[in-house]
Amino acid sequence: ATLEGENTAESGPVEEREASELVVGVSISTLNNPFFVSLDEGISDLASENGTEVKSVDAQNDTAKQTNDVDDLIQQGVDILLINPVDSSAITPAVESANAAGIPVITIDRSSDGGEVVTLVASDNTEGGEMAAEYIMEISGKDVVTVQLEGVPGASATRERGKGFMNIAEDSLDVVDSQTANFDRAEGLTVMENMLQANPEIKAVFAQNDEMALGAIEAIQSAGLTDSIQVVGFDGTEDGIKAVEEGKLSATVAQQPGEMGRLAMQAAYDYFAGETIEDYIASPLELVKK
Amino acid sequence: MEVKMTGIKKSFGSNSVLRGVDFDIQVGEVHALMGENGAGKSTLMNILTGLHKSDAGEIRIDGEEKRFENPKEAEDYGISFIHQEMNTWPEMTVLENLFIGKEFKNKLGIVQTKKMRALAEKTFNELGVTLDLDEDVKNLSVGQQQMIEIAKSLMTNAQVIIMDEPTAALTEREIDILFKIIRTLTDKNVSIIYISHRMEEIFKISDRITVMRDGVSIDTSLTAATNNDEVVRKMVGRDLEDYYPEKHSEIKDVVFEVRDLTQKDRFQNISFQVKSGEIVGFSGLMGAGRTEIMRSIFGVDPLDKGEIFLEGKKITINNPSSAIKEGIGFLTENRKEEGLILDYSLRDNISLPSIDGFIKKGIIDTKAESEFATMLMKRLKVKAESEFDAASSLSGGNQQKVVLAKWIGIGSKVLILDEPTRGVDVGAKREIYQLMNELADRGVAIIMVSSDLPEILGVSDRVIVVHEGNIAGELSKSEATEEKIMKLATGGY
Amino acid sequence: MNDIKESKGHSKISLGKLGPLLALIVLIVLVTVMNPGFIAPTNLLNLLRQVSTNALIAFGMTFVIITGGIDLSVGSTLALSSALMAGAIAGGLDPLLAMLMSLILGTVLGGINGLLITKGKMAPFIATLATMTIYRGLTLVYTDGNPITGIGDSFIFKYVGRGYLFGIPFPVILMLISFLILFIVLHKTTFGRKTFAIGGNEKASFIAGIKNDRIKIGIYAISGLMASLSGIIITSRLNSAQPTAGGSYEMDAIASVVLGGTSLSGGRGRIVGTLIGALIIGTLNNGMNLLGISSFYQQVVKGIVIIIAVLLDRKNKK
Amino acid sequence: MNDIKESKGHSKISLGKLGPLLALIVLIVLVTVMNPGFIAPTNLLNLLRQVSTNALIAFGMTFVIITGGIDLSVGSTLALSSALMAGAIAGGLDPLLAMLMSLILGTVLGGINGLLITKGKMAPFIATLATMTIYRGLTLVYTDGNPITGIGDSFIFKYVGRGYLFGIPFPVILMLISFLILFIVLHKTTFGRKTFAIGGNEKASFIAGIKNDRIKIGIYAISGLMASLSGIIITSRLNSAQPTAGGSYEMDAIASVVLGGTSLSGGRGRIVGTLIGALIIGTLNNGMNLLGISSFYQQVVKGIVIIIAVLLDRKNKK
Ligand SMILES: Nc1ncnc2c1ncn2[C@@H]1O[C@H](COP(=O)(O)OP(=O)(O)OP(=O)(O)O)[C@@H](O)[C@H]1O
Ligand SMILES: Nc1ncnc2c1ncn2[C@@H]1O[C@H](COP(=O)(O)OP(=O)(O)OP(=O)(O)O)[C@@H](O)[C@H]1O
Ligand SMILES: O[C@@H]1[C@H](O)[C@H](O)CO[C@H]1O
Ligand SMILES: [Mg+2]
Ligand SMILES: [Mg+2]
Repeated sequence: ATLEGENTAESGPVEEREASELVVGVSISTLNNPFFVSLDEGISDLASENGTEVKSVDAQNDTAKQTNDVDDLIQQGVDILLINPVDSSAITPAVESANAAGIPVITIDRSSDGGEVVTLVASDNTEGGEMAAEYIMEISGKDVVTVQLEGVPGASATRERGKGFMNIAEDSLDVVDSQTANFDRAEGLTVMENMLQANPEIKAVFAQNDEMALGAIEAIQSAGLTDSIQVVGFDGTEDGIKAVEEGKLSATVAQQPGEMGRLAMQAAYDYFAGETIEDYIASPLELVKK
Repeated sequence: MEVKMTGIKKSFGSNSVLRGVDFDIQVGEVHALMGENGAGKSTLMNILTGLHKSDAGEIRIDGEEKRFENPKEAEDYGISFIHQEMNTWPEMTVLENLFIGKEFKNKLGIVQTKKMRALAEKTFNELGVTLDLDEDVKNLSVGQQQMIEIAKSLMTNAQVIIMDEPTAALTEREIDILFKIIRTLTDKNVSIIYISHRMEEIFKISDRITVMRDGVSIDTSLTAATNNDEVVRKMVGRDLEDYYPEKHSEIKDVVFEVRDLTQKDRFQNISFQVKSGEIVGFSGLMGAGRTEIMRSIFGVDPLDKGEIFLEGKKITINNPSSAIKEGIGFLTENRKEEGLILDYSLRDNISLPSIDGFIKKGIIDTKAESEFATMLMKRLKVKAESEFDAASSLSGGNQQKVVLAKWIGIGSKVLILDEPTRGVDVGAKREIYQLMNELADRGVAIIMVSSDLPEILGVSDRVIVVHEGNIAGELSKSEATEEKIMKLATGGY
Repeated sequence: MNDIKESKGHSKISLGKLGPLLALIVLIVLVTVMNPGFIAPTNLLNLLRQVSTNALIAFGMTFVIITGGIDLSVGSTLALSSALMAGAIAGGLDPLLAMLMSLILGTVLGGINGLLITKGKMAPFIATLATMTIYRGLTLVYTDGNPITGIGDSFIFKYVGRGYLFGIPFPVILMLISFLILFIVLHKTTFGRKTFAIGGNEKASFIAGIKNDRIKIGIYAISGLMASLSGIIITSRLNSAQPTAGGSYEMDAIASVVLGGTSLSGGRGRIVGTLIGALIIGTLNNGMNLLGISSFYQQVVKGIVIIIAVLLDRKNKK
Repeated sequence: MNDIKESKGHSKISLGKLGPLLALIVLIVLVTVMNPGFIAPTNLLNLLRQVSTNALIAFGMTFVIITGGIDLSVGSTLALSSALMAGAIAGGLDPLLAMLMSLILGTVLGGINGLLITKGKMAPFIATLATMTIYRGLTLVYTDGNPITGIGDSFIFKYVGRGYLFGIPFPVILMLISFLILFIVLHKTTFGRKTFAIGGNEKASFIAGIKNDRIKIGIYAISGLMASLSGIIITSRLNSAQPTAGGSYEMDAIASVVLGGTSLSGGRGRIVGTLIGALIIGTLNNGMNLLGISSFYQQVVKGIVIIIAVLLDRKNKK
């Protein structure tokens, strides 16, 4: 009786490879979200510029499916895996399997709790949450009535952004409600509508991503409260940035998913060029405001 | 085993179905239970076997008071019930059907197919049944399914066997076998409770007759000491004149004709004519293909070949809808499965095939619809409180009249009636015959498929006999006798 | 015997019929007691607007369920027709035409379900499970997983989801109009009568000359049409078409229909019940949010309410 | 007449029975031609391991569907029983005991479905739709929406999802053992007979003395048990219990059962078919990944394959 991923293949010196000979396996948490679509595009853009073959799979936000997907990529003998985990803990065994097969792993956007990874390319979600809370304080003042729209329960982004946000908000904002809208625009709309009914005196909203923020804005607009409520989103998607420019969204903590993808792909090239790689590559966060 | 039921009462909601019934069974007798549709015969038996609970009354078995919690308990005690509505599992095999709920199994709960197969084969031999034990029951004819029900009950070694209309779907030959079996059983001191609407059978097989009317047991007498008319009088509460009413309709031109109808492996080159005002009886053994022919004419099943003419004009029928548009009506042999929507009101049922005729500005004119339904119900003497009663609340005979009302409602020029009186009591039967005559008087051409020979002889102007998918012969009213029909039906010449 | 008459219900008003309404009233009273803000007119209008998108889908689903079928593909139909509409508008098509196109598309997608079920003789569950996957996949292929935006200039298009008529949100008006039309279709026309007949006894209906296949295809087409109408409202409200729109909407729609007293085994049902059912679901969602109940507990409560309502309804009908 | 006999086919091997198997073989050949890597033993074992979790659920679902029911709650049952197990292990309970507890819990959750359906006389669809929501809500409440980790020390626990026995992944072994047991239960015992009987004619079964309610409760309990077993494997493989685990797993399970030739209307079915159905779904998922088909198109293809397979099966049986 043996266990999968038990005996890690010893990591000898990396065999140097040209970008054009590489086959890269990419596992994305979900392509039903523009954020990850950009991330995926960032990877494949840089790959095609360098003639690298990419095999990309979509876990559809299912942790178990992602493990299967990674197995399938391992089966195909890819040279390196770029994994954007659905969940940091659940991805661990898959990373261990890759380790056992001697395939290096780079995680993107979310980390792996276990196994060995070459590097993590991500923005600091906790810091992003803090940035959002601080900005709300800056524009609306201390102790304003604030609500939070949370992402998919359990997702690391939800946890970390919530944690960062509350780090600041606990003492300096009056957070009266926090509900999940599952990173989804339509849910952002209805949840916001209901929150407005329950707390008409709301002055600020932190939405853990732009999709929910855009939904919330529609709710605020139809309640005729556009001028009195500030909304801060997260991600800096195309729609989000446009909304900031139009003055509908106060600000968004912009991640750069495309850049994140490119950074991850670049890290893979660097790895096969024999360079040393940092454990953590920060993808820039930027507060986009008008 | 001796069974004595006294003062049995039972209501379903506000409907009191049994209002004090006395009934007893002696060892080794065949006791016929008679009564109109809805008299409460099946309900009484359901109470005896524990499917329903009585509201009042007492059941004694061999002197001891007894109440079964469920049918299985009654069966284990030696009382077996062959139900009127067949309790089969169409998707399962004959063998599986025979043993459901009482499979032989070993200590591990694994079923022992071999043992069961042996017993089944033995029982089939006794019954003279030749059925593949591995055949799915859905592929069997109604008659064959009925034989399985009988075999099932024989295998339980019951002391009392209740047969609720066991012959409704059997051929003459199968009925003979059944009667022989009943004789051997009674010789072994098994008692039979025999429920049937067929008079001639009752007098052939029973020792005693109990008549029920409106939930009360009217009378019990020795079969030898009574006669047909007396029993009928007790059942319906008045004298019925001739069983088959006189028919005087004028038979005119050919209204309906088919030529060379063929459906591969089912029937071949069927040609016949029906005239205005004429009732043509279709006789034949069970499974001869009569139903199949009628279904194809009506567009339910496709034809491989053949032509259909109505009033001299060739017509094409692709589905029931086009048949109805041409003025053809079809009362199917299975009213519960194909004739009625049981949960729906009488009005909704009656108006269904003509519903497109009740549109006023795109909306159904429900007033006109109700009038239409009540008018037909009156004409057919349907016993019901109102047109809003659910079809399921009517007795079998009345349900059958509702189906007829449907087809009369479309103004049928040709009416196909498949087993129109199956499971219908004497009184209602006669009313249905009268209706058929009335329709014939008004020039409707009627085709009646029936497995009841006396009925075929009593009602038809002309008899067509089908044998294995072919027309074996045609007999005029004056020529037709039971012997001649049977000879044609069995292929003997 | 009484129960049969009642459950069919001609003219007479019966307990069985009132069950869902009573449940709704109890719910409203409960929520109001706990948070009087609930019955503020603005909240009620807000509630109605939220209800409208689910109610529209549930209206179509009512027809489907009365025939004994089910339509799992409504959410995907909504997403696909919305995406193509949004794409067309973004591509310069007149919004009115684009909306019409979306409705036609929804009808066609529903019709495909009907064809699979009738001509293909597939079980409705499995046929619409398959098209649910296919339509969703096509939506993702078409949108490449991105929402479609840049559709927000036309007044008419904005009005559909965000407008008000005499102070009433336009989606609510659309819901009421659709309700009225479908009520008449279901309960007053031969099409409706045939819908019931098929659900009551398919064989008997066929023998009675009803073109079962044609009616069924029509019914699934209606379901698709209502899904696409709901999609137009959602797209207008969100000012964008989401590839994930409508995910698991079938469940809320089915729950609404069943809460309204329509039987999943077919042959029995009322569209008024469905409206009430949708209001129950909507009140639950809105009310629990107002009461600040965490979304995790909300799911638990919603499930329990469904069970209680169905059990009570069963009891009333007994 | 001939064809009818064939579709049932005792001892005789029939086209109808072979339909799903043929579909599977065609699929395997197709994928192999396009990517020979597919039939590499390592990939086949990998494939089987992937299939196992769905297959286990689908085995239980086969019983449910044969009675004419449906179980939408399997995914939530999986999540809830896994979460409680993981919580218990993290809290220091012996992993073996925790797994046992999980299985018992799954059985109980399934049994609750059975109770609602029999004693509550609820339609299976709506009863399990409600418990699907409730069980999921409870999982979220219990986990607070977070995955449960810190369960990874025990060898036995790791072994369940990640171990190998004679080179065969242990989940595959679990799948085969479960298959064998359930095959015998369904096709060789009176419990199985009764399952078919209830699906074929519920009223007649009651009259024949079958305790319909008891059998049905047992069947839903089996379904819950299989879901929790699948959950143990998933939790072990992921080294954590996810609150969202099992989302929409009911759909794949139902699709597997139907692809295997079991009829949604009850009374007919084979568990071998379900195994084949699960393999078809698994081969599709794995094969399309190997072929590098985008996940969007994968959904479209999967839906179309379901339709084709069901249509072909229908045709064979005709
Ligand atoms: N489960 C039930 N619920 C309500 N009413 C019932 C039920 N079973 C029977 N009835 C009613 O009881 C009456 C007697 O029915 P029963 O079946 O006993 O008549 P029957 O004498 O067997 O008639 P038939 O000759 O048509 O078989 C009928 O009016 C029937 O509608
Ligand atoms: N769907 C079917 N598939 C295969 N065989 C069938 C089917 N329906 C009927 N049969 C067979 O076709 C033959 C003709 O049956 P049909 O019902 O037409 O006979 P019938 O003369 O009307 O007798 P009955 O009095 O039983 O109605 C029988 O052998 C029957 O078993
Ligand atoms: O960072 C991403 C994005 O914010 C997305 O909107 C949801 O998932 C998170 O992980
Ligand atoms: Mg009877
Ligand atoms: Mg016949």
